[in-house]
Amino acid sequence: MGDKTGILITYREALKQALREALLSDDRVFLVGEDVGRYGGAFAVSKGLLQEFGPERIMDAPLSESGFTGAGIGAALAGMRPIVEVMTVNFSLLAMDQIVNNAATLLHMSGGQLNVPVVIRMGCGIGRQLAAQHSHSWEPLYAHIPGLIVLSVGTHEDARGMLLSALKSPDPVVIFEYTYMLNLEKEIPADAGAVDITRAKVRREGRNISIITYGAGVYKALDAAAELAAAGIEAEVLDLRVLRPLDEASVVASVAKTHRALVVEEAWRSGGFAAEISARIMEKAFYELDAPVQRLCGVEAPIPYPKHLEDASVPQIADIVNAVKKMIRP
Amino acid sequence: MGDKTGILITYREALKQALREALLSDDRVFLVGEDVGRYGGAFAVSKGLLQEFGPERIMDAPLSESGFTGAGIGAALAGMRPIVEVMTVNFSLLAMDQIVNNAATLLHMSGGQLNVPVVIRMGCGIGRQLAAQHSHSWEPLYAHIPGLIVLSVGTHEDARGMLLSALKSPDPVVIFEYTYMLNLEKEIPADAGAVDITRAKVRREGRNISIITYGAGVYKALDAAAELAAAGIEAEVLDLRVLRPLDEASVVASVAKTHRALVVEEAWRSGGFAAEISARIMEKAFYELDAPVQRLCGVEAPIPYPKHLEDASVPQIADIVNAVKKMIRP
Amino acid sequence: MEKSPYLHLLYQMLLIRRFEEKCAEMYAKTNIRGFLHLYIGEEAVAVGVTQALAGDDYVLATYREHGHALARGMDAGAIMAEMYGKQEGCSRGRGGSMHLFDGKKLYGGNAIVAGHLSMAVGMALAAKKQKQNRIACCFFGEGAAAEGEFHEAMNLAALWQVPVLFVCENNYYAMGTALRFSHAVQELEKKGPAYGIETAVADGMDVLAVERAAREAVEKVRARGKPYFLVCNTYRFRAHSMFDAELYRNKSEVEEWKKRDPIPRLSDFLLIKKVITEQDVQDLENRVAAEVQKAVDFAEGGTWEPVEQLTKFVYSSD
Amino acid sequence: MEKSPYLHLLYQMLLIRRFEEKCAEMYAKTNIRGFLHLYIGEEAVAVGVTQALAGDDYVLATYREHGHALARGMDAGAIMAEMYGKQEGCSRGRGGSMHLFDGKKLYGGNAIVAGHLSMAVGMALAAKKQKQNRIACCFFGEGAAAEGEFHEAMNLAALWQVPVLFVCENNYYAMGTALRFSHAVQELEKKGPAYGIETAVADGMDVLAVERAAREAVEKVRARGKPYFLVCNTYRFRAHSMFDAELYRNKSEVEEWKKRDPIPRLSDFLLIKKVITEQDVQDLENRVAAEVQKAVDFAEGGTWEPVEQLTKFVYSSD
Ligand SMILES: Cc1ncc(C[n+]2csc(CCOP(=O)(O)OP(=O)(O)O)c2C)c(N)n1
Ligand SMILES: Cc1ncc(C[n+]2csc(CCOP(=O)(O)OP(=O)(O)O)c2C)c(N)n1
Ligand SMILES: [Mg+2]
Ligand SMILES: [Mg+2]
Repeated sequence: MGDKTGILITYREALKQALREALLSDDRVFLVGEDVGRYGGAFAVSKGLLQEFGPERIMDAPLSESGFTGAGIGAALAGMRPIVEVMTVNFSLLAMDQIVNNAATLLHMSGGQLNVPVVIRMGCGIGRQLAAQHSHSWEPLYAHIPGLIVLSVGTHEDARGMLLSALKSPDPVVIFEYTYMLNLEKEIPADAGAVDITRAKVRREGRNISIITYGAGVYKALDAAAELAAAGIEAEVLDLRVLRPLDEASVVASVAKTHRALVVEEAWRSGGFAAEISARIMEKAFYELDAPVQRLCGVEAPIPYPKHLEDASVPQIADIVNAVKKMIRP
Repeated sequence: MGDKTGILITYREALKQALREALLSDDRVFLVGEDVGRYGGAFAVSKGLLQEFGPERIMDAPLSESGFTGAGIGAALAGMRPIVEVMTVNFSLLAMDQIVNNAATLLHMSGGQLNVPVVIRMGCGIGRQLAAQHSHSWEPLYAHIPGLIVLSVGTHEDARGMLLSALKSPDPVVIFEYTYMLNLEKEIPADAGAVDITRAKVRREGRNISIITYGAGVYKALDAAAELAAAGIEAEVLDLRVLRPLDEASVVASVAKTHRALVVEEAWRSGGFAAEISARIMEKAFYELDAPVQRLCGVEAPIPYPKHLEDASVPQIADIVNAVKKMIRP
Repeated sequence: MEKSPYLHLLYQMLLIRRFEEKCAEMYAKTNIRGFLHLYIGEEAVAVGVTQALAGDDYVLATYREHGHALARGMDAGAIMAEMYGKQEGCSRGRGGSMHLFDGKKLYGGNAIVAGHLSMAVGMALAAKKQKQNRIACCFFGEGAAAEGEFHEAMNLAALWQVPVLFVCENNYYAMGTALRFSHAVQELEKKGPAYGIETAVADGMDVLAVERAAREAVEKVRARGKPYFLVCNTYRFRAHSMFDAELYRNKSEVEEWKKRDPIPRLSDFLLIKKVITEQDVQDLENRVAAEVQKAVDFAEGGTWEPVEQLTKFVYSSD
Repeated sequence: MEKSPYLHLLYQMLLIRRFEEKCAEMYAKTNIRGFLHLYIGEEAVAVGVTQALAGDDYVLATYREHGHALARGMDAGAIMAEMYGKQEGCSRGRGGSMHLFDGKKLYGGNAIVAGHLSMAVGMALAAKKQKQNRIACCFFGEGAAAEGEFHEAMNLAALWQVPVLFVCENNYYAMGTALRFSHAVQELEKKGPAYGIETAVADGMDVLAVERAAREAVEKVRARGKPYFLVCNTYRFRAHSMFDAELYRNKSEVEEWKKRDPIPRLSDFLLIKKVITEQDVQDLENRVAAEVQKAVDFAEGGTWEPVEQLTKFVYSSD
């Protein structure tokens, strides 16, 4: 049925609509985190929700990431559907013990007795000149942890839909949102809603090479693919979307079609998630490859403040274009 | 000149001798952590040191991993050479913000002004039936962080030597020690001491395949290689030793020689460190490969308590042997 | 004085004691492995507090939780089977001694020190949000109170006004670190007021005192929907775990505390008051012995979870 | 009353005020980017405390640290250049507003709330171990005191008896979270005794009061080699950062606090007492304006660190 007309929406507004819909549709849902209420959310994502839903549903927490994340886990164990906002991934190491040793572990360790349906949202990434302690891309750290479902919100459609699907999961979900994209406007269907959170998605079809990416890499890869098309190279863009459990089949299928792959991410290279993709292709599609898989990742340094150095710290559209060209016409 | 006669020594004793030598040779060195003093160390590694060096050098800390790790970092900034013992890696998430946002970041972020010569030791790994919250192999998490030097103590020689070299580093070093090996006896030279902490090391030469591993995988790989030799397969065993900055050249050199590689680690597979090795070989030695690189990693689940399930959670010698055989004679 | 409630207390403490003595024996025989933390000496705390709780209250404990599991009425056989690692165990054999779970009676068995405090706050918050009459009760050691997690959980509980009872089991040692090396201020009860949380201290070697204090605490928590901090001073008679040479304390200190053993303390009191007879005690011992033996038999007869199920329950859909 | 020390206080506060007003202007012009947290309104705290410190004491502050940097005598040009991101900046331009460093005068500029408290404890510990007469002084907000890191640092400092002065800059808000939503007990000074740390409160809008309290505090820290907790109640007149619509407080509250502005408060006092003249104030304003302009010129004239140096200093050997 739904309304398929497109509406223009910012990434921020899409995130907010999802939050609102979640709060409206399930009494058990509440949002807890630093400054989600009176401040309106560090990035204005939850602005107005306190006024609409009241302080029981939109709970400002003191600075105590471990404490309120643990509380969210406890509330999930006891029948609620908490959305914990760890303002940004930069502060999430303070909550990581809770996420890893409790949320991710309880179901297995209790022999299947205890579900932890908590959703943990974090702003992340680079792009606002916030320097070393505020520009982290730590999706790879969380993607390493069995028991977690790890989502990366690379598009407006997913900004509008991933949270809703995550709240249906009986298991803990960590959602990465990209603060750099908050003001970016894109079109989504007017009736956009919950989305599949088990599969990667081809965002653009192509037959010469697969650009495999997630999060902040998606729109960059699409822009690069458009440029490449002009140069006669048809790049397929695969948005991983779900970093754990990884949708390996979609990766393999794309590579089987294009026979070349470039993996793009903003996280640091060594031990980043691109390595996992490369390794999977090695194992599952080696004989499909016409050339070695290449990675384009964040530079291995704390992110510096000045714009030119920040820009140089992560792959840019031009870097993707160049890397692809090198791989196709060496 | 040194004494090259071999002595039999446990891994524990080798670690302790290194600690003792460090404390004797530099007044700025002190050891701080939970139960390092009066208890004698959770695993008896520092037993007797309090009596020998007194409470100023061997400092028992309360349960407060973030606090005493941060204090170690501060002391390092202010001219000391602290050895921080985070009893086991399982508790290190509580200290991870300090390690990552402070220790690893300060030098770069301050524009080169502030060195952080702290050494952080952690017991880690599986093998004592300690279940989900006490059996973690999180080398991959730390190996992802630029600014850290990350060492994995896979042999007795390194147990005796790595700490001493680490203390000479002007930069923060994280050392992973394997509690499973504490009682294991091996021979090392009587004069064993500081070791190179920049290079991987071939522990056994071979020409048919490279088994690339670190930490708890090293002796297992060597045992597997011995078995394989009996079956006519000459496996080279490369102990990575330094996970960051990675000695890529040694990896490439070994693969260039054997044309096949199996990467073995106990950490969970997805996003583990073996993925990085596979990706590097993909990028730097693709055309050397006679077969795709394979990984043999930990099963992606929290580690269960019973012996048979614990054993099944990580690669065993037989698994390595079988994997190699499959790769060589498919 | 009515007899049966006292006998019940004595029974529960005895059951814990004998059960754990059997665990130590089975550890020596290597039927139990991993870490084993005995509660022997501290029984009065779990038993006393548990009397005050309702069946559907949320209870969370540490890795030293056999006592809490038994006091909460979990089946001794399921616990012993868990320690054997058998799939008939209360956590399918996956948790072992440190991770006893029962979806109704006990939320662990948590082995990261202080990692469960904020979870308890969250469970209490959920009870409040759902307008249930439930409270959460969280046991932890004095060592745990040095962790930042303690500070955050206490502050959150007080700020949010949620019904959680924090029970600090002060046994004066965190592994080998004595209280005076853990806390600048050793009177743990002084920590409550820093968060505006009502606080009381109980003699943790006296089950009647603990029960009294716990009843008052639980009543207040339930009536007011606010947190409460109860410090029980107690002592463990055994080593921290099976890997502990006890270098950090004197035998004489242990012997001194053993004079305050909560079990003879209660039974002697009841005998002197003539509430019970020697025969009652003997009957209890027999009953407990049978129960422990039954638990061992159950564990011995248990089966191993097939290796193929290793990844079952990593996710609910597995 | 001798004139020069008072003029010095006034000068430092004015310099911070005018410097930051210029920063806001430059932010609007996009010469400064990222997060910019202004200290305007709180100047008395950094200036007052700094008077009591020695040149080689270790000082650590938060991301709201321009005031501390200037009060510690760091060059205004190097700070402004840092905010411009130029390699002539005090952190080579890499840190920006939140990460001002000077290997002698200021150990950050730390942007993880409460992440620097335990580092301060460690620096004090090092001073003690090296038998130096140095102390560490650590500034942080009242919001930071809710973090577990605060608890751990306070306890460690008291346990280990190290010379660290904890200065809590209570400006009543942590971003948009008012004190009453951060702390169950809002009198922050009640937190000191929970760790056995001597504690005092100062009017953070009165530089003379802060200086007095700080001198007493520092003297005690240095003489005894023990921690001390100083709470300065103050207020920020501006938004939390440049991304803040200030939805969480009333204009009238801000206006009320502005009446207590530490700068006119001091200058009025000195004028009334006839310690200084209007001309003195004007001279200061002129001097400060010139200094700020010079800083801007220096920043404008600065250069960009070459991209090739992006990985320099990831390790010392780079
Ligand atoms: C976060 C964390 N750090 C360290 C440990 C190792 N450890 C296990 S028990 C323990 C002592 C805890 O003491 P306390 O809280 O007093 O409880 P008790 O064992 O005395 O009952 C330590 C240090 C751990 N399990 N978790
Ligand atoms: C660990 C951590 N959590 C959250 C943030 C985001 N944040 C930055 S400043 C701030 C408020 C801090 O308040 P307070 O400690 O009172 O200092 P103030 O800004 O008022 O000076 C928050 C929540 C952060 N930087 N670090
Ligand atoms: Mg204890
Ligand atoms: Mg504040």
